[in-house]
Amino acid sequence: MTGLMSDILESAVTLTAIEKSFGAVRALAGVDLLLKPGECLGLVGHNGAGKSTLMHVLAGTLKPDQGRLVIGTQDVSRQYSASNASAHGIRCVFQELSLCPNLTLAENVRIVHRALKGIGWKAKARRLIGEKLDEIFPGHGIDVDQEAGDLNIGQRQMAEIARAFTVTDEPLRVVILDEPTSSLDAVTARQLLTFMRQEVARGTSTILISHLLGDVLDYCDRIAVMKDGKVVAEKEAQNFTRHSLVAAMGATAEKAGPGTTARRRISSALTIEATPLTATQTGKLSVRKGEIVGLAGLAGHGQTRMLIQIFDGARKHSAAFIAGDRQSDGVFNLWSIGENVTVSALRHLRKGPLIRPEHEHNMARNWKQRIGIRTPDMNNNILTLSGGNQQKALFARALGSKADIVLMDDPMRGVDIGTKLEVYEMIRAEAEAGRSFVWYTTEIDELKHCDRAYIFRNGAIVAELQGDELSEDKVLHASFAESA
Amino acid sequence: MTNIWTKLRAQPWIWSFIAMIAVWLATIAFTGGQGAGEILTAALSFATFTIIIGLGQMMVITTGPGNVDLSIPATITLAGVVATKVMDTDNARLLIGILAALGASFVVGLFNYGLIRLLRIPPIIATLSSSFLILSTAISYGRGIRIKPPPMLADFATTRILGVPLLAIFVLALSIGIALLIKRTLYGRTVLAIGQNPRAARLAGLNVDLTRFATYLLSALLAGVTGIVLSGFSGGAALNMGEGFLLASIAVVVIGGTSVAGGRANVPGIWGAALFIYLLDTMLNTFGASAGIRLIMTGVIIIAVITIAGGDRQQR
Amino acid sequence: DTKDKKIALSNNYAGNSWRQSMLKSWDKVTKQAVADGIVAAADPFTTSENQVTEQAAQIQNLILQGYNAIVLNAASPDALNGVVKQACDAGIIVVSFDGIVTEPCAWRIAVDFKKMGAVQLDYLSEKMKDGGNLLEIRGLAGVFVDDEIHKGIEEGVGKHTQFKIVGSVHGDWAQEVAQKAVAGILPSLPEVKGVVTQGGDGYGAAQAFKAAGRPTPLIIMGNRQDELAWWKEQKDANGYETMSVSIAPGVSTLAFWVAQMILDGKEVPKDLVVPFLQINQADLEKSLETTEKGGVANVEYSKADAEKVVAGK
Amino acid sequence: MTALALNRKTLRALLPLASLALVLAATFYAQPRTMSYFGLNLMLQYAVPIALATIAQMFIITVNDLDLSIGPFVGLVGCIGATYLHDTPVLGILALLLCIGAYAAMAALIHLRNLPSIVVTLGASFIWLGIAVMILPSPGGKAPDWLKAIMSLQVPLIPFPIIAALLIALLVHIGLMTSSYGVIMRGTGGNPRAMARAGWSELKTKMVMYGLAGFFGVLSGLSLIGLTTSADAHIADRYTLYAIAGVILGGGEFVGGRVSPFGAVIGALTLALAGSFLIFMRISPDWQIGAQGAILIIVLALRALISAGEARR
Ligand SMILES: Nc1ncnc2c1ncn2[C@@H]1O[C@H](COP(=O)(O)OP(=O)(O)OP(=O)(O)O)[C@@H](O)[C@H]1O
Ligand SMILES: Nc1ncnc2c1ncn2[C@@H]1O[C@H](COP(=O)(O)OP(=O)(O)OP(=O)(O)O)[C@@H](O)[C@H]1O
Ligand SMILES: [Mg+2]
Ligand SMILES: [Mg+2]
Repeated sequence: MTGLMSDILESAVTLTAIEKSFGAVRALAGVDLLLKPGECLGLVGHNGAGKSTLMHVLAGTLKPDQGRLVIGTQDVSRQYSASNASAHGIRCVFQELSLCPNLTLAENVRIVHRALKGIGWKAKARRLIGEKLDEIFPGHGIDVDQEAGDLNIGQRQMAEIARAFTVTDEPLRVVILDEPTSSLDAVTARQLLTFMRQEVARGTSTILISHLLGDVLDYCDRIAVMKDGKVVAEKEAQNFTRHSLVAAMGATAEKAGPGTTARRRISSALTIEATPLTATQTGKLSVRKGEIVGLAGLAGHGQTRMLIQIFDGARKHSAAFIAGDRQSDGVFNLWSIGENVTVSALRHLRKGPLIRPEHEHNMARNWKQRIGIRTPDMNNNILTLSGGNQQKALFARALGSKADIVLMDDPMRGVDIGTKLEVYEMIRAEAEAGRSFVWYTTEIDELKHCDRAYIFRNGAIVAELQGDELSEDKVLHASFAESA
Repeated sequence: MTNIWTKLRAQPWIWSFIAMIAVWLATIAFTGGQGAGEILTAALSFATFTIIIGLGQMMVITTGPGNVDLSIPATITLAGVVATKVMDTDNARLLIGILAALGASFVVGLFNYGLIRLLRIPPIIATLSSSFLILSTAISYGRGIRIKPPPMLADFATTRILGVPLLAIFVLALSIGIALLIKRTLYGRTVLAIGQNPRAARLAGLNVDLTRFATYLLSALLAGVTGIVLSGFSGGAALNMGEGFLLASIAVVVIGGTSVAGGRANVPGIWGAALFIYLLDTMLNTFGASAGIRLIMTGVIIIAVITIAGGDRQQR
Repeated sequence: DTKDKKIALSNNYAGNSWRQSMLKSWDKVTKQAVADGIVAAADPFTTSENQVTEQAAQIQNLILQGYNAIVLNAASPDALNGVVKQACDAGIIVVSFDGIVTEPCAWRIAVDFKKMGAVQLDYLSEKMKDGGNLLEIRGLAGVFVDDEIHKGIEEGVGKHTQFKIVGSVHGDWAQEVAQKAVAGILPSLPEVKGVVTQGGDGYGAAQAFKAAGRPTPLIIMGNRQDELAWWKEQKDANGYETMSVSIAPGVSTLAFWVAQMILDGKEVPKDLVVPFLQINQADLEKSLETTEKGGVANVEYSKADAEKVVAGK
Repeated sequence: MTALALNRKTLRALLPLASLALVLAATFYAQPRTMSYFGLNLMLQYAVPIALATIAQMFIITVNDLDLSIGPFVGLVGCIGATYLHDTPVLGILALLLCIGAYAAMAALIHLRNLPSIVVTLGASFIWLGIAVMILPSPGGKAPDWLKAIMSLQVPLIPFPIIAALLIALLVHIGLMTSSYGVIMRGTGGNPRAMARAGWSELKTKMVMYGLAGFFGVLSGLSLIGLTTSADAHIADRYTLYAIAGVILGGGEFVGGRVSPFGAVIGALTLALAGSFLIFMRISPDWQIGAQGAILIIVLALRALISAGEARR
């Protein structure tokens, strides 16, 4: 018996030489990957490396052009579909969430469980999801009879994760988590990862895709690194360091941590001042010219609403918005990448009343280079980009406008580490040049790039922290403490 | 050669033109070649009206799912009635008549958008309701009386240059203008953006409300223009003059390759579709088919065209 | 004695000049009748859409409102029978006219639409002994009046075999639609000698022939003022001859009087026939004079006129 | 926070009922005679077929499509019902089954070729009308007696139309809103991609939904001719728009699979009653058409008033 055969025998899933192309884009260029029972595999790679595509293949929602898929010992390459996958116990939390917004959470559970039918199905579904939510995210505060569309993006993500772990008559063998923490705050993210370890201990295999390398290093058993549609490195997690992981991904090596940069001098000119409308007892927010102001606190406590309030209140065209929920607030599905980038700057690309196409092209080309959007052609449709690259296009849109204030709604969701560093740099440069930023983030690490931060709780500002106070401890403390 | 064909095939409007030519060829094959040119001329004259309102309807439909202007037929009637009554067959009153009719259409657009925006009534119902009110206004103002248009208006609407209706030339200019409006102006881009994702459009700093308002206004004004020239063309305004245009305005837009889900507009397709629909009717009339057969054929051919054309179209 | 009685007009459509004239005639005659104390009320009701269901609902409401008689221009000859029966059962007199209903309990003031088609051919055969090609402009497919007139025309062609219908289009009783359809089919037709119509499409047809550069054939008119004016123009210019035929919108007033008479206890036969209004070359000027600009040639009925019709004179 | 949101939701769900109550109250006030078994029966009879057509439209709207052909389809069913079903019941039933099949086939075409439903159903509307005109070139036919009997059923205490409407709403509510398969159908409207990812065939769902729409269209057509006793190809042309208006009045939304069967039926009843109310108001004939629009606007404006405080989603 060869080594390979023995590997397959003891594996939960084996993918061999998987290839997949979208037109000219070769998303997967012959991927081999193996998942053992009861292990947690970390999958990392730059934006557009092919991680999500590979997971779609595994979940049966995309047919590969080439390659073999073996589940347990059964070769399923021929007849494989989404319902097959779920019958084999493979579940997936997709990067773009897939709840039906018009259905309640309980009803959303029914969709993935064919066994839920007949009289009393609803009570069963309600119990299933409710118990799972309690188990994974104690204190989640989500009502299972709420329509998914009424939840904010973080709650939707929590619900979908919980749904993936519910069990009826089909086995639970593999759970794929594609950037599950992108919209979760630090606390809920921790809850999820802890639960994931428990699940793994019970024998379920999981695949965790994340751009937060710390999480991957800490919580996974093994890590596979993808680059340009191939797996380029695959080792036990303890054999990677943060540094070697970044190097394997092919991103520019991480520079000396941020925060070390000397505090910049900020002009005293006040750009905006605002008070959250939704809360009675609340502090006031103010932003100066050239300042980077963070909004922090647990997800769903009114930060997005604050940003929108500022956006609506701002003078015309003086504010730009970078959505984190790019599906519903960001991209224009039918447009090319170029059109998506230039849309906020159109008024400056005109001669007389008419937009000049050559100016538009120039701008698009310019930003493709500046922000490194991975695409052969900016005239391609925006949806051909990977999630992270779509997000980059939204950055380009906002930074390319002439707005004085840039409002960022947790904008780094799904952006890879290399790009993040570049974007941090760009934000800093823009701030030097006099632009103001208001930055809501669920990653406490990111607050280090801010000059100041406001902590939100229940729609109100409960604390203001200066740059040197922005440590994880202090932020979490402020997020939970009773308001003074 | 094949290269051109692949390029052409990718254009959503090409199918309406192919369908139009096929129908035309079938007609003249039946008549043994007789009247080939005249049929086209007639098609051009009558299709122009559908094209004008089609352009307005297209802009409305492009602003997103659920947006449609059902008040177009009533607005045509109102504008026609107001124009002919104010003009009162007098050339000297031509301008004031046109202004009055366009003014009435402007009010219609204002009213429609008011219902949609202020009362948050879904456009389809808002414009349907307002169409009843508009029609009542036309009835009580015009009393169903048919007044002849002033000679100048009638001449403008019926003159031909080398077999091409003058009106068609104007509408061509109008179409180019609208195409430019969509592709190259902030307003047009905003319409397309709203059609895809209104929230994203707002957050991208585009003026969503003003643009939607302008779009309903544009649709009403174009319907008004149609009312004026149509009453010039057919010798006066009648209360039922807009009746045939409700389904036609929607049909030319969608057959022409504009996305009903919003966000994608197509001007050339409207020409192809308007000519196609007219020639289809002509063909079935020429064949002498009975009313039942004609209706069935109309339906079958519309579905066939969209089936052949629509396969690779991206839909949300 | 009917001075406490209330009569309602149930009308299914108001969107053309004929219906507007009809409503106007009703208004004029019944207002006077109410003022004279002949009846207590005579209210007109129109539905917003030309729909059987809407009219049925309307009639049901009229029943509830306690009218003693309903004068009815029906959207369909059969499909309203259910509700007409309900009205009769509630003791209400129903008099239908123009668009009549077949329910036996109702009165009918019918126009012989078939004959209206046939006379056109009779006239043509007189004018053109050699016959020739004809173009037929029909109304709205699936509607009873269209079918009847068409049958009359077919009968006429059967009788006068020198004529041949070479083209037939549906103009939906809307001038714009008719003009459009004629313009489309014309280029493919051989020479057309005459155009037979259902009323109101004459002017549009003439325009279409002119636009196509074809000689103007003999077009049967439909009593609209613009048609008559055009005819007069042609007559003065080149001696153009034709005839014009349609129903007088004032037939609504006849129906009103019939209803009043029935309420008064008079014996009235269930089926009455009114002649259609025909305008010949000789009457053209007179008719044109009495027709409102942009309206329809009309005859309104007085009580005495109505009594004559009922008596069968 | 959640409680407040739920409250608003209940409020929104109760909105259609509130509009109905308002229109009903206004009608009772304008014409007290309607406040009786007989009055309600008469007033609401014609709401039954509209309610059925509205439910049919609702099924289509549930999967994010729009059916522009339901009106002519109901007309076609009426024509089949008054001819084949009456003369040769077996043939009639077969023809009706074929009609339902045609609807499902339409769904397959729309899905497989990725076509806009608006155009396909627009085309289909011509086909239905054409077939209807061929079956019944002019209005007529006879509704089967059992249909007439059902539609004129006299139930003690509560008028039959109200019972029928409630029954329809309840059945559809159970099927669509509470059954486990209903979830799949609504989910397809909410997020078709997610449904496909969970392994549900969108093709199958759409075919089922269109088939159901066809089935309710058939019920609508049959109940309609049960009332009118005979058919007419154009009998229900306007049902298309009524049905859409009914769904929206009932709180449905065009995209996203948010619909309500009770709302839709109530919406249909409201529409029917609004028409009656106008007739009792005795508006001048010129403005009777406009008043229908005004009523629609007022009823819908209520929604805006109630949801005014609601934050924009
Ligand atoms: N439907 C599609 N059509 C065309 N190209 C696609 C499509 N889906 C993905 N791609 C391309 O395939 C490549 C791999 O994308 P994928 O979404 O798998 O990346 P990823 O590793 O998940 O990136 P991210 O971290 O940004 O989510 C990208 O270049 C992307 O542009
Ligand atoms: N006025 C508004 N216009 C457009 N979108 C809005 C508006 N208010 C909220 N949203 C969006 O609705 C979703 C839910 O809003 P909610 O108010 O629950 O979020 P939030 O409390 O601001 O949460 P978070 O802190 O996670 O941003 C968010 O994704 C937000 O982007
Ligand atoms: Mg991805
Ligand atoms: Mg948020």
